[in-house]
Amino acid sequence: MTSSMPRGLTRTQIAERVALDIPDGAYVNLGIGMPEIVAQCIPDEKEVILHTENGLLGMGPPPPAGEEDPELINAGKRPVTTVPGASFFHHVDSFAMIRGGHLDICVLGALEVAANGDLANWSTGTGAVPAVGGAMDLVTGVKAVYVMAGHCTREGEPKLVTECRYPLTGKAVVDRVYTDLAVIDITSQGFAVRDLAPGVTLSDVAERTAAPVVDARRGSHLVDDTGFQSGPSSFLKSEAST
Amino acid sequence: MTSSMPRGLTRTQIAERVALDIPDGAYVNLGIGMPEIVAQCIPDEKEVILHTENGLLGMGPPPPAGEEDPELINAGKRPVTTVPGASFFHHVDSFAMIRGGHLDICVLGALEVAANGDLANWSTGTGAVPAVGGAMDLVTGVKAVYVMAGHCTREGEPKLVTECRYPLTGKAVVDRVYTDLAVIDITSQGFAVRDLAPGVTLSDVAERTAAPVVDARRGSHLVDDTGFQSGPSSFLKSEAST
Amino acid sequence: MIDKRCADAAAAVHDIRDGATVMIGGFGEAGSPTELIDALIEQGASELTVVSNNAGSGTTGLAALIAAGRVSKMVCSYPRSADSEVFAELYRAGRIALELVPQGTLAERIRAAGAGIPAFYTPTAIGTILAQSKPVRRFGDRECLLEHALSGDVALIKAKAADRHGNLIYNKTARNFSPLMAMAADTTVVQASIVAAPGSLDPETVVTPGIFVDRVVREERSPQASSPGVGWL
Amino acid sequence: MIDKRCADAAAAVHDIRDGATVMIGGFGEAGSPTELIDALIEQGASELTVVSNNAGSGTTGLAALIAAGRVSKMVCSYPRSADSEVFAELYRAGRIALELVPQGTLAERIRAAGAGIPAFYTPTAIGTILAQSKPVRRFGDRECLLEHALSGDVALIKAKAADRHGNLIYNKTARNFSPLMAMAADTTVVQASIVAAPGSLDPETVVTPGIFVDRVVREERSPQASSPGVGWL
Repeated sequence: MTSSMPRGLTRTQIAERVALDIPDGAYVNLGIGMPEIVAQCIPDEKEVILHTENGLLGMGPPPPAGEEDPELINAGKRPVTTVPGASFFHHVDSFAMIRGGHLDICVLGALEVAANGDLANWSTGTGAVPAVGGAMDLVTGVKAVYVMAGHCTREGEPKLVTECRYPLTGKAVVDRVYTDLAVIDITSQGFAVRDLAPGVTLSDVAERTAAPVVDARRGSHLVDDTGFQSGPSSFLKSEAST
Repeated sequence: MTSSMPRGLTRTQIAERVALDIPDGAYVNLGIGMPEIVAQCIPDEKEVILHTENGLLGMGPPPPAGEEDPELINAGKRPVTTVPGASFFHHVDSFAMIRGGHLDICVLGALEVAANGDLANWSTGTGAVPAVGGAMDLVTGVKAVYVMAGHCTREGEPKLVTECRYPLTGKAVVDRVYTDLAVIDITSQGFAVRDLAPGVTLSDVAERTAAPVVDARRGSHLVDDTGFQSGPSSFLKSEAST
Repeated sequence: MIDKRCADAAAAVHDIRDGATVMIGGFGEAGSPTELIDALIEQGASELTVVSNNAGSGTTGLAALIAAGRVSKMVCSYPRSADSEVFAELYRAGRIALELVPQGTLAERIRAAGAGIPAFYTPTAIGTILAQSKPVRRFGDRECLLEHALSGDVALIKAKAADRHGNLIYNKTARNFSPLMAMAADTTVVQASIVAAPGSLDPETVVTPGIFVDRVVREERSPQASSPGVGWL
Repeated sequence: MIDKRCADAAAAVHDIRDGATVMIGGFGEAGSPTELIDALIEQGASELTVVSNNAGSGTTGLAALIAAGRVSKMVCSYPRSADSEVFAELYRAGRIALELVPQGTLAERIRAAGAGIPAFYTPTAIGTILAQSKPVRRFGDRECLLEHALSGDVALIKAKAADRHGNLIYNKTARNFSPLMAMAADTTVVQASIVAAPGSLDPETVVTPGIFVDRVVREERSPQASSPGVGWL
């Protein structure tokens, strides 16, 4: 706990925070980029099965240098390994897992998240070549959609907004957002702050969010607004029903 | 060749006649009942791959007594074997072969065939329990639909009719009919006799068919109307484009 | 830790409710999960809708479930059998409903439920009495029916081998509908001849990945079982 | 006798016509049929519509086909690549068309073509710009898009092993779109590291049954090839 200026969490710390909320036994898809770090943060005592949409359930960590197999890769096209109990399958079976509602959680990056759960994460709408990949399938099919992103862009623009300006990946699809500053649920009341990073205050978050935020921290009326409100264990308990 | 009363072909002889028309390399589904006999009539010099819709491509002959495997059966639920190059798959992949137009030929039984190719072969419309199995999928999806049936019912009623009275399996789906009396194509002109069983005349066929028949035998205007008009080899040649 | 193994078939089917839709794998005898069906009979759930290719044969398995009066509706392609009158008698007496579905459409509808496809078009059954009341749309020169996904509350299936993750392989033509039903049911229960450690099954040859499976029971009556256990269920 | 083996890649792709729709397996490099693509470049067909998850990377394979100006349209989910500007430059110059399809919808559309499904409904892409001009229908509480089957004149795919019937197995995540494309194309051409006798592949573990395959070429550049053959294509 520090009372200095809010620095927020590092990328790895955000990934650790996400990993805390993934229950034992979950089937999880991690998006390309920052969400990939989550794989390394899942504690040994949890058995979490990672899915990669290019046809593997039971993805393991990257192989040692020199042991890469160009035909054993993840959706980001990086070399991976398999864990015992893994299985390979073709693309339509892989997306049946996604689209048929069989995956418990996906963790995706974001350009913008709106207060109603709209997500924009595939196109800036500018001259760049558009590329959607499996993002629209994931947000539509997976039971819980988590976003992991910097709270603001590098230019300091809020990514949490009232309405997305970029082309949507899906409407009202996001369940929760993990940023360097906070864990924020999408609720019928909009952005609901569920947890704060150490040293970050609710007003730090509110100032950096382009939409109203409500305080939904466990027992938030009893304690001050710095630091994690609830220990990982109680937080996890509430996840069991996800 | 005999000039006595038309006896027509035995079931096995009809099956042999069907087998003559199946080209080397064909993928074939044989319906339950009489069509199953065709499997035994395919000459060794042809490699024909038999499909059974319960999940096997490369079906071989029944096993010797005592070697039956209750989990290796055909669509008629009788024990079968596999040939080298066989593969097992689940039902939706099996019916993708049928419905996706990948099978070359299916041979089915019939209650009635109409002159426009309508087929009724799954229900008599009476009190019996209705059971359709894969018949509607086969007639809709397979490239060439052959019917193999007695020319008349046991009561002497023609099975080849102007319009089916029984519930349809499919509309305008039959390509050719093999009976004890003749080989008959479904054409824009209706039933077109392409071949006659030994000792059977065109008028024998016409008398036992409840719709007009036309004579489409190769060189039929040059020869009398008894016996096979064309040798198997020329017949087969015309099959190459099927 | 992921461990989908159940102590026995009774435990694996204990929570099937009256009125549930139960998908039952198998094509005739091949792939029929008879131990799970026996446990379901013992468990007592009634007013079931059963989705299965056939409607039972002989007097055991699905035929016994039907004979016990537990099934109010069958969804199947071929409810006729040479060696059983169980379904036929109830059907003729108007005491069991039947939704007759072409076999390929049945398989595709089950898969659709598992794959998140609410409905699809097919030319199968166009122009037949099984097309009655279904929406028709033309694609190119073909008329097609709109067919809806078919899901289940529970699937009861049989596998050759499973691991504690629920990865499955099957035996020959016993595979049939089981991989599809595993995808389409809220809860998938498997009876397996062999229950092996994760890693025992080659990842290249797993047919049903564990994500589609919820409960695994080792067969009591399989050849692998010790003889005292046979038939005690 | 069924023998789908071709002498070489050139023979296997000789009849691909200008304007053809060519499905190309692979997810990035994994499963990319590079020898068949090289043969197609050599063969010269142009104005191609290519269906593939990506639009090439680096300067070889699909990127080379695109760079050679042979592709007038790409149908894919992810045409962006860190290490290639080939597609991007042509796209920005308006010299290549792009139909962008969500990856799961792309896979499902290809499968639909192979399975005789002319169209299906999916909630994927509802409310996005990729839904524009597509019919919408509500199922329960979900709006869905009507998506059409996507077929090919030719599929070029890579397998680990084949037999002369065309039965195939794949290697790890190199499987990806290839089994679907094999079902969806009029002519399916396979490059395989190993070409084995029928019966060499376990019937339980064949991934693509031979019925979906038309031509098989043994890889020249695979580890199994003798070194003199490497790279001569």
